[in-house]
Amino acid sequence: MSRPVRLWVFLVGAVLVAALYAWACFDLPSFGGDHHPYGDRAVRTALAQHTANAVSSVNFDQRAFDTLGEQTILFAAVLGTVVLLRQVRGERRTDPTPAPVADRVRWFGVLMLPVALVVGFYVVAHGPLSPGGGFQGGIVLATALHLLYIAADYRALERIRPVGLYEVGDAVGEAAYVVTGLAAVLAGSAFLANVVPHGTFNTLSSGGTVAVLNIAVGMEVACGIIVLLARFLDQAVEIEETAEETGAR
Amino acid sequence: MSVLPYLAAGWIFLIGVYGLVTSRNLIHAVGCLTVTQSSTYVLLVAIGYRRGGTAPVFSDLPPGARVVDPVVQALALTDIVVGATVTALLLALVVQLRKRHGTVDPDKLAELRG
Amino acid sequence: MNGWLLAAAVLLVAGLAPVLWTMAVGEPRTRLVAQNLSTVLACPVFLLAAQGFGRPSYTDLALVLAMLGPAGTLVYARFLGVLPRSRVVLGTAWTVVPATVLPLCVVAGPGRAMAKLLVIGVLVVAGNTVTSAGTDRHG
Amino acid sequence: MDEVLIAIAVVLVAAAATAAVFHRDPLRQSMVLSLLGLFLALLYTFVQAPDVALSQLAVGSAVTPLMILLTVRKVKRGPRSGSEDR
Repeated sequence: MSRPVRLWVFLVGAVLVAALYAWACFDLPSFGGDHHPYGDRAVRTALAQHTANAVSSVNFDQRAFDTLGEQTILFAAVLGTVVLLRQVRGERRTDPTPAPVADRVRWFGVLMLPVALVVGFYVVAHGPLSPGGGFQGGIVLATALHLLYIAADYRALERIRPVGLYEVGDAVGEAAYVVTGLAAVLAGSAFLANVVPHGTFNTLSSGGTVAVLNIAVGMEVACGIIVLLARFLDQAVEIEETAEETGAR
Repeated sequence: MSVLPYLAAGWIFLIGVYGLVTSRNLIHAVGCLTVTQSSTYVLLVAIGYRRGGTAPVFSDLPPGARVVDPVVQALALTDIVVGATVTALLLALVVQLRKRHGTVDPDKLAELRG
Repeated sequence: MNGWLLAAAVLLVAGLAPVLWTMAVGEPRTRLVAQNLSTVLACPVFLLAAQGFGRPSYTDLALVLAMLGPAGTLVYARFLGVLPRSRVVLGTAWTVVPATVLPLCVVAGPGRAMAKLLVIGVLVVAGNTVTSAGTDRHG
Repeated sequence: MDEVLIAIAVVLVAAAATAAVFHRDPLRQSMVLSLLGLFLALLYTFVQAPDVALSQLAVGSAVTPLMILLTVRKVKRGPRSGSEDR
């Protein structure tokens, strides 16, 4: 299918979809409407479970099984990337040369690293209370660690980031989530049910398993993104194809 | 105003797919896919909005307050993170294609099969 | 008529819309400055929205952006090879950010909220002073 | 006033998305994508969804651009070009 034909097929399809979609939009409940049946029930359940952040309560308490699915998709994507970006036959690994970086930027990276890590842990720990949670905190932690690569160079980052440890951390995060679910079964209620006493409202220990699952997801997301970026950095900075590989292709 | 966010979500979706169809570089195509994904977040979060409501986070709010819908927020929140890792997987595929076929132009890739 | 939200709207239209325009049509060096400027302008908008909606818990957003904004700019600087010196970003960081953080501190009154606002303000100004100082990479 | 802010944010998001699509060069596109992520985070805040905004900020500001740029470098480097290793 040549390019113009493909474009025409798309344009016809797009016009049809646009017309139908616009027509459907006018039948949707108007923006800002008052009819949110699921939302009201979710908020009521969240308050009953002493979880201040209703979104975290939905994610880790009422729909914890779906979050397990999301987490497994994330784990599979990381696994796929690790397999795809591994160092194959005919490639050799050169160690990265130090980058000429201004002192200001280097100092910024070194000073910001602890601050970013503290904020990352704060976002993960306050998941059940204020906006935040395992998913967001995990990403902030992973980005915090890469401040060393951004502000310094890959050698500095590699020294403090043993990739094997983070691959294990990724798996442990996922396993901790499942084990917490099984613990609920052992305690005699459903898989991933919130059996832990809910604690007092709006305190760090409130919400029962929501806090535990938050930490498990935070660990898995942080380690998963670090492993992802490690593989991309290896490919972009270190791994080069040797001459005979290109000749043979 | 009552339908603007929904139409904007539709526009972002169509423009993303247009970019995907006419892309000459697979990395650009992955970027367009990210744009298309973000249209679904806009639609999800716009449906959950309630006029005069505030975020369903009760750390600094009395429990009886009028809040927006937390369920759609939970859906969008996890999807953004998973979408990032799926983008990484797609980029890894692009790197593999580059290694194996030496090109990232989807049209040239199609010719290779012939 | 919420003054804070009005200020946020003005910042959006007067600040971030031109940034999008320069990003769309500018050449790579001004594009990187535009990207840096976007994070400098976005932090005050988040703080104003937090105050305008009466939700102090929204300031976490400005805190995370204050940290990751400069990091994003440095990522681009690493791949473009040069970090352009920009007085626009420096000027904006030292005028717009204090101009929004100080009134918010006055309204918030002494206490944990004011401390958090000051920390966010310092992070934004420090981070963007570093990225706007610029490094012309030789060789 | 909330509706006005939401309308402004929606228009900015649609414009950034269109700009992101029409930049054919991946490096320039990733810059516009990070700007799109920022506008999306603003829109989510105005629609009272701070968790989603935090998630978009964290992902869109450093992780996605870094991955796209590393892929661009790996693809541009090609087999034997001795470009800088950092």
